[in-house]
Amino acid sequence: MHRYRFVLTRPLQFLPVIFGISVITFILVRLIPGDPARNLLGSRATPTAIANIRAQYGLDQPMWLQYLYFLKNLADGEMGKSILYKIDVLRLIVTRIEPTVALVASSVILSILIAMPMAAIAARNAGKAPDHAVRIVSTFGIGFPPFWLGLMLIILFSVELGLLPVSGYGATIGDKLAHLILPSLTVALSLSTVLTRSLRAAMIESLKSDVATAARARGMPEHIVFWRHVVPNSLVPTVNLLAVNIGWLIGGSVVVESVFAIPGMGQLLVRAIFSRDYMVVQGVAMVFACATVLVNFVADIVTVAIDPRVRL
Amino acid sequence: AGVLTIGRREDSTTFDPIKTAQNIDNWVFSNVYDVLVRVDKTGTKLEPGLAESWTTSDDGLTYTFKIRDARFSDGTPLTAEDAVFSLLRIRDDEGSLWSDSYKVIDTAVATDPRTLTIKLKNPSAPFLSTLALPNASVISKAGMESLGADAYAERPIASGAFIVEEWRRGDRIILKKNPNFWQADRVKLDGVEWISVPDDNTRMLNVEAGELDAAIFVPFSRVEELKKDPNLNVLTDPSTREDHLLINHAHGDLGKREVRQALDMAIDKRAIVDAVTFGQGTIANSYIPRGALYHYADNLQRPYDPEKAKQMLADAGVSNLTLTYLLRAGDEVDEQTAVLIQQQLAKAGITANLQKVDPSQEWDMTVNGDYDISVNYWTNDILDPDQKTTFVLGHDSNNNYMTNYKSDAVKGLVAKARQELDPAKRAQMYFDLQKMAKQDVNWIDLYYSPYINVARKNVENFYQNPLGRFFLEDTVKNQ
Amino acid sequence: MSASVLSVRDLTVKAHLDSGVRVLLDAVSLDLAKGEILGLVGESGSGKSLFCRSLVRLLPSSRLTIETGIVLLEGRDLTAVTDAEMLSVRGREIGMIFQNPTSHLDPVMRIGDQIAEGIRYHQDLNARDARAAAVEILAQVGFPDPVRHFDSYPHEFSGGMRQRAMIGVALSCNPKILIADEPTTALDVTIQAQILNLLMDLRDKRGLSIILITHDLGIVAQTCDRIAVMRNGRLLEEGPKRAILSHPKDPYTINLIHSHPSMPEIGVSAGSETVRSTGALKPLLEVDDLHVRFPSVGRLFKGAAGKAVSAVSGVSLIIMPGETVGIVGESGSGKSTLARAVLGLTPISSGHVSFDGIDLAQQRRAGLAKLRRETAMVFQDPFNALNPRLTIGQTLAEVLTVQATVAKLDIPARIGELLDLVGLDREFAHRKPRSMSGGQCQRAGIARALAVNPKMIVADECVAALDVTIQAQIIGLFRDLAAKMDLTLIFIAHDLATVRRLCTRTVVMYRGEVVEEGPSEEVFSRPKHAYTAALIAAIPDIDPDKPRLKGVEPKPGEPIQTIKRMP
Amino acid sequence: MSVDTLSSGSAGWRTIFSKHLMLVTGAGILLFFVLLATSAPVLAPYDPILQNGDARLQAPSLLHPFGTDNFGRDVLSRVIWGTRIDLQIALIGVAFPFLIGTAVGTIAGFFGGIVDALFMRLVDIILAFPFLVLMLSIIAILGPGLGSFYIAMALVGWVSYARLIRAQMLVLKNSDYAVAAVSLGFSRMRIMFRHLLPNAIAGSIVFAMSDAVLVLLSGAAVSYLGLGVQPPLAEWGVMVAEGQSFITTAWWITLFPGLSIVCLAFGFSMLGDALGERLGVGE
Ligand SMILES: Nc1ncnc2c1ncn2[C@@H]1O[C@H](COP(=O)(O)OP(=O)(O)OP(=O)(O)O)[C@@H](O)[C@H]1O
Ligand SMILES: Nc1ncnc2c1ncn2[C@@H]1O[C@H](COP(=O)(O)OP(=O)(O)OP(=O)(O)O)[C@@H](O)[C@H]1O
Ligand SMILES: [Mg+2]
Ligand SMILES: [Mg+2]
Repeated sequence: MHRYRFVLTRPLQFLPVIFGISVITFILVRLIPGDPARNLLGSRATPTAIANIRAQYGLDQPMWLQYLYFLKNLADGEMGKSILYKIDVLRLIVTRIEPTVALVASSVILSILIAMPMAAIAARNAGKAPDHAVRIVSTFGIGFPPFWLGLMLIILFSVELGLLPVSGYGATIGDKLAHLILPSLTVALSLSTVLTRSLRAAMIESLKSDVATAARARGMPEHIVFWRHVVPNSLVPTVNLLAVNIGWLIGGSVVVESVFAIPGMGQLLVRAIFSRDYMVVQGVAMVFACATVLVNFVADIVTVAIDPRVRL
Repeated sequence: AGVLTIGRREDSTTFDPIKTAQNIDNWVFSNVYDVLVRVDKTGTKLEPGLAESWTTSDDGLTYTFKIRDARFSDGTPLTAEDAVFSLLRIRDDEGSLWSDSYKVIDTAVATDPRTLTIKLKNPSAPFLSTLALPNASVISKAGMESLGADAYAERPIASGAFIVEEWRRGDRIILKKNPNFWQADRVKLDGVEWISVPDDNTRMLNVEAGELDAAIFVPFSRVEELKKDPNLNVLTDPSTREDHLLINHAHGDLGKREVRQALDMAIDKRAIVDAVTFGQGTIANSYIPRGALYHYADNLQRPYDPEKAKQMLADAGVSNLTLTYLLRAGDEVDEQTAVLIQQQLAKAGITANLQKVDPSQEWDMTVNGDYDISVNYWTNDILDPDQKTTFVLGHDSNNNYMTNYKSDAVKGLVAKARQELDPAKRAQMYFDLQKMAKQDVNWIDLYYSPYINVARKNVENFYQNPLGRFFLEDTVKNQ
Repeated sequence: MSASVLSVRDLTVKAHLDSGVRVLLDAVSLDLAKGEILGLVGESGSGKSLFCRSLVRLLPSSRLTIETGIVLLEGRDLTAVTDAEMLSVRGREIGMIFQNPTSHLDPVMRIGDQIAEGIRYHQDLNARDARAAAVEILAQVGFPDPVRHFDSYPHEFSGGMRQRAMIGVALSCNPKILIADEPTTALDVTIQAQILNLLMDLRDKRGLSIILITHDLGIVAQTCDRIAVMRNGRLLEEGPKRAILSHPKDPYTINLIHSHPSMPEIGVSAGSETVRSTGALKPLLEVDDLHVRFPSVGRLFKGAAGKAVSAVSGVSLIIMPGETVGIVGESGSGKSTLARAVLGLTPISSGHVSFDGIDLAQQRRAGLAKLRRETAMVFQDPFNALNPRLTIGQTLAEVLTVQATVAKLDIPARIGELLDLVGLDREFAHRKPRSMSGGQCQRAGIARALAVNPKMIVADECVAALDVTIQAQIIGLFRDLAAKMDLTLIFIAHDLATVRRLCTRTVVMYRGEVVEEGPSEEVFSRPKHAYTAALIAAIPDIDPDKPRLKGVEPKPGEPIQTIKRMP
Repeated sequence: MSVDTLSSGSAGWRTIFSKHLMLVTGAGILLFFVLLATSAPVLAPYDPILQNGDARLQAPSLLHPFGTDNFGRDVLSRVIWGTRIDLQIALIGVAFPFLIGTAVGTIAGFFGGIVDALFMRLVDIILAFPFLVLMLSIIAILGPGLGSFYIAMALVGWVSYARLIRAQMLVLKNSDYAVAAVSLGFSRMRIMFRHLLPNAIAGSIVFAMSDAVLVLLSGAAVSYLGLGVQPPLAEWGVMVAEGQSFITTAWWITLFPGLSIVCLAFGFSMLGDALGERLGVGE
């Protein structure tokens, strides 16, 4: 499978990226004014107690040494101990990964489910009323702040209509799905508009393309032309756009997680930053970075699978 | 019967009582652990906990506790040995955030399985109150040694009303009734779930929609609206929370007492109570909160008088007073207060430049004295006023709670009051301290506010004492 | 002649644009007999493609409408049938193949599936039978290994094979009529011959009727039975090919026939000009054992990465001042690379290039400076060679300013002169490329080259994209300039006839090497190398009675060729 | 004047309008907000930060068309004054990434080789770097406020522009007119900035319009986390975030600034679409 040969070689390119990110996060979090020890102790802090904690977590060591420890830990598959939670960062992250992944995944799926038909309707009626409607909806859809939208959805669907749970994550699969509907809808309402616009443009282009003309010239009815030729040829730019957006979603899930009380990594990260829990910030940043890299990797694979011309 | 679900802002961080100083943890400790000495519902009296009774030697140095016949959640009996282990651990363990408060303990020994004897290094009036801190909860020595501290911190073996059944990090803590609790008959609930819902609005909507039985930290702005909902009870329980405006005495003109007094008069506390707390708070007149031990109700209150304040500033030779107002980001109430105070000060000719920084940094900056004024608050976690007084007036390591306030007379009195064992004399000492502080304007007292929680109508006896503890032993959830 | 399968009467197509209504096809009437090949010729924009597309009602935009006229296909009027009926006409009755197979084949679908798609849809076959039928068709259109090629994607093929695949797709529905819209314009002469042979074979075997659109009269002469000439949306004349070719009536047709490259021109012949070079003169350009290699890209699976593609290997050339040298060779033979290397635009891997005595490898800075001042290049694609944001005047002024050979005040005058020189109106100084035709842009490009006041111009296929008539004008222009200004000209083309008419010396390249070189007359009349002979033989002659050599069939495993995309 | 010319004139105007509908709407909306911003002192009926304890949480009325907030401040006036800040956010939040990205992309794409390789690694890192960590860290380091926000946006945002421009440059630098420019002895600077960049930049300009929307929303998200502009400044994101507590009791506090964000975003999107069609982006 020569076309997929990059699957073997590409991961090597991730290393410098991950390394770069580890350096940047490490320096960045330590540049932030504020002291994790003092933060932990709160208003009852005394100098001895502070010094004690700093020593415990190695915060009194020179920075480069701390970084070496961090690397050494990473090599051992550890990420150090959380100052706030007092447990291993990796263990902590593992408990919080699933909700974020589920949120991102369901949002993306929902967005695609919304964007695909919207774009199809718009593109096949380009310049007519349905197209204008889709364009206006999607131009408006981008502008809503997600926290506001989320709250509105809760008020409508959960409080007034009582159809869906207000917030939280749930324990069983069905329960989780029910809990994910509103948050992923919140994300999807804006993400899908971005996808719709991109897909619509690509489809219109593709509908006018020689490929479509050639298919029509051999007597293919319009739906076959559209679904078998136009759609596959429109996907590549959207796949890449989606990958970039998933990257953003992974790193920016905090607002939706917070509105819907989803116990994910975004919330963990924000609390860690606010309490200067260095190890956790570093750990989460690394995991986010790896996830983003992975998503782009998958997008590359999908691109190659869709378009045989692409070589990576 | 039933499981009570309670929404709160954040999830716990640990179940190891000595390793946290956060209310969010302490409040759940009170459900899970038991302490030797408890604070009662009113938050003004100590009452027996695991210690059935106790005696104090005349010199105030030796305390002897009779340990109750109680058992841990795993069924093993709780002995004086466990109490010793717990106290020495909080004093000596290197991970303990509280060792300073327990350094006063000289020795703690189990003279027999039911008797605990503690010797202090010096007499300490607040000592008993410290034992009521959730951080001094009695932990199972055997349990800790067999599980190890990390595992114990996840699922502790304790002797409180409830057992930690499951902890879904970031989401909820699921507690189940502890059949081995020595007051197990008192507990009506089958279990409790502490659920983290960080967004205030979402948390309230959850209760309105009936998905949560109760929610804590109700924003002031929501009280009126929630009260209108026939399915809900809005509970305002007295607290020891007191909001104040810190003044950095070390910065220029703020060192002058007249200037500080002028500031006090330039601030309209009534307006703050109205606009920020939506009338839920009451104007504060002392650093010791109303309802707390030794609160001095007749303490001086300076009237709001911007003109007079202006005059006083002029008399003190201060013109164009410009102050940096350090503001904690992300706290709605603080921001609202800041906006109000800024406008009020402007009326007295004082310019306040708001500087908003994130909470952790704000904390750092106040400690380092990089501010002129800043709003802060305090809630007591022990009944005795000594802890707060020492921090605020006692010239300890914190520069008098970051204010750099200096008064030798006050300092001396704080130390004396700590060692005075006669309640009446002590009360007088604290009255004097409150008067002196007010006179010097160590800081500006703004308002007291209650704990505001909301519960659905079918929940009864859900209440929080002034020190923050939830008495879920008595809570009932009707179907 | 048998009864016509298709007859068109008074077909009129109008465009309803914002600027008003334009008539694109003006009452065109035509008949197509069974088993006949009809050649449709005419300049670009004359409406050839539009005519064919209106037959199957596939107009390129909703703003174009068929206003009047009828299209009778075996008695049915196609302008009146329903859209659903039209679906069964397209493909099944009338198949189409297009000029640019690269853009008309679905790049993300296997070739076989694209053929099978039509079969399944029109003949209601199941997947397996459709596959078998598709393999059969692939074999028919000349794929050496149809079973394997079924699973290939279009980009894995050379241009010729893609065009075969395109024909296969059109044949898949077993049509009665095939419309071929410039099926070979994008291809090399040798491949072109193969494709045309294939079409004629198919006509013979299947009894197809074919409409062949082209702007090359040579192709028509060699392949068609009848010719129709179009211009400006109107049918100028129509008739049996011999009649039209020997007795054209319309002045346009006459002009068209006379400007065909294979027509021997009377009076002017490049070969008759004496070569001015004498032994005493110093050569202007010396190329010695030049190699240019590119790292191979994107072919990881074939051998180790980093193995180089040798675009030019071991070329030696000497060009004297004032010479006009033609370089010919099939696409991908390294002509452009050689030209760019010579001008210092592509790094050379080994060998020497010296211009006017300065060795580029040794004195790079000085050499390049001299090159930039004294040489200029004219590009193949007239639109892309000009910066679309600048007016022609700005473009020229910039060159003059940077070269600083003309005083600032004299620049406008000089621009005027340059435009005069290339035969453009002076008002073109204020136009942008987008508002100009290809020929006009090409002239502007030449003006830019001349602005440098060069000793040498390298013209890289600068007429390939143009109409025959315009082609002839530009070649005339070059000839004049060479004569007037003592220019040295390197003229690259794959069109041998053009080179023959213009150049005194011809160099033939094949796979990066020079296989033959000599005075043009000699090379063309007595080719020494077999490849040169094949190239020359593949040119379709306008005389229908001069037989063409059969094109060389592609050998399996031959490297995929680069395909030129026409604008 | 005859009826005939009048009607044909208006018909002409109408076709022009409908043809340029998106451009006109987009530009019109933006112009409206710009006017609002510049004439805020004249248009706003009240002082946007003046509190009025007697007029708190009043529903929209003639006196206060958009109602008042919890300090009795006039929401309409705050929305109008907020225009200044939010336009500035959109403008500066896009301008710096645009300039930096364009410069970097031009250089990387033009020179290729090691410069480009280094640049691509940097892009990889920034793309993979969790935006939130960066944003919150920078805000924490420099303190909340517009300055930190702009810096954070610039540090991250340039990547998109650089990628767009670089991709264009890679294509254009091999175009015939670039080669022609080289063969004519033009300097690199001239080729890069006079010949290639103007042809490469259209896509970025269009992207900038949708980026402006993203910037506005990022600003709102930061406000939600409590790290928005310094109070008592009126900024729409902060207004929506702060008004959340009153969403069920005093909907007007959030609705009007929220709608303003949506409208401004709509204007930018429209303009972006129209420019995209005009400049032939994606063809
Ligand atoms: N979508 C369209 N809108 C308006 N005019 C069009 C459109 N498509 C084609 N035309 C016009 O129709 C005329 C005929 O075009 P057509 O493509 O048939 O020319 P052609 O003879 O095939 O030329 P070529 O040899 O370049 O392919 C041209 O003048 C062209 O400008
Ligand atoms: N930049 C490049 N990188 C890799 N290979 C290249 C590059 N440019 C040209 N080649 C290869 O070098 C060979 C010669 O190309 P060149 O463009 O010189 O051919 P040509 O004779 O000008 O063809 P055409 O008639 O199509 O213009 C071809 O195989 C081509 O694929
Ligand atoms: Mg055509
Ligand atoms: Mg070439």
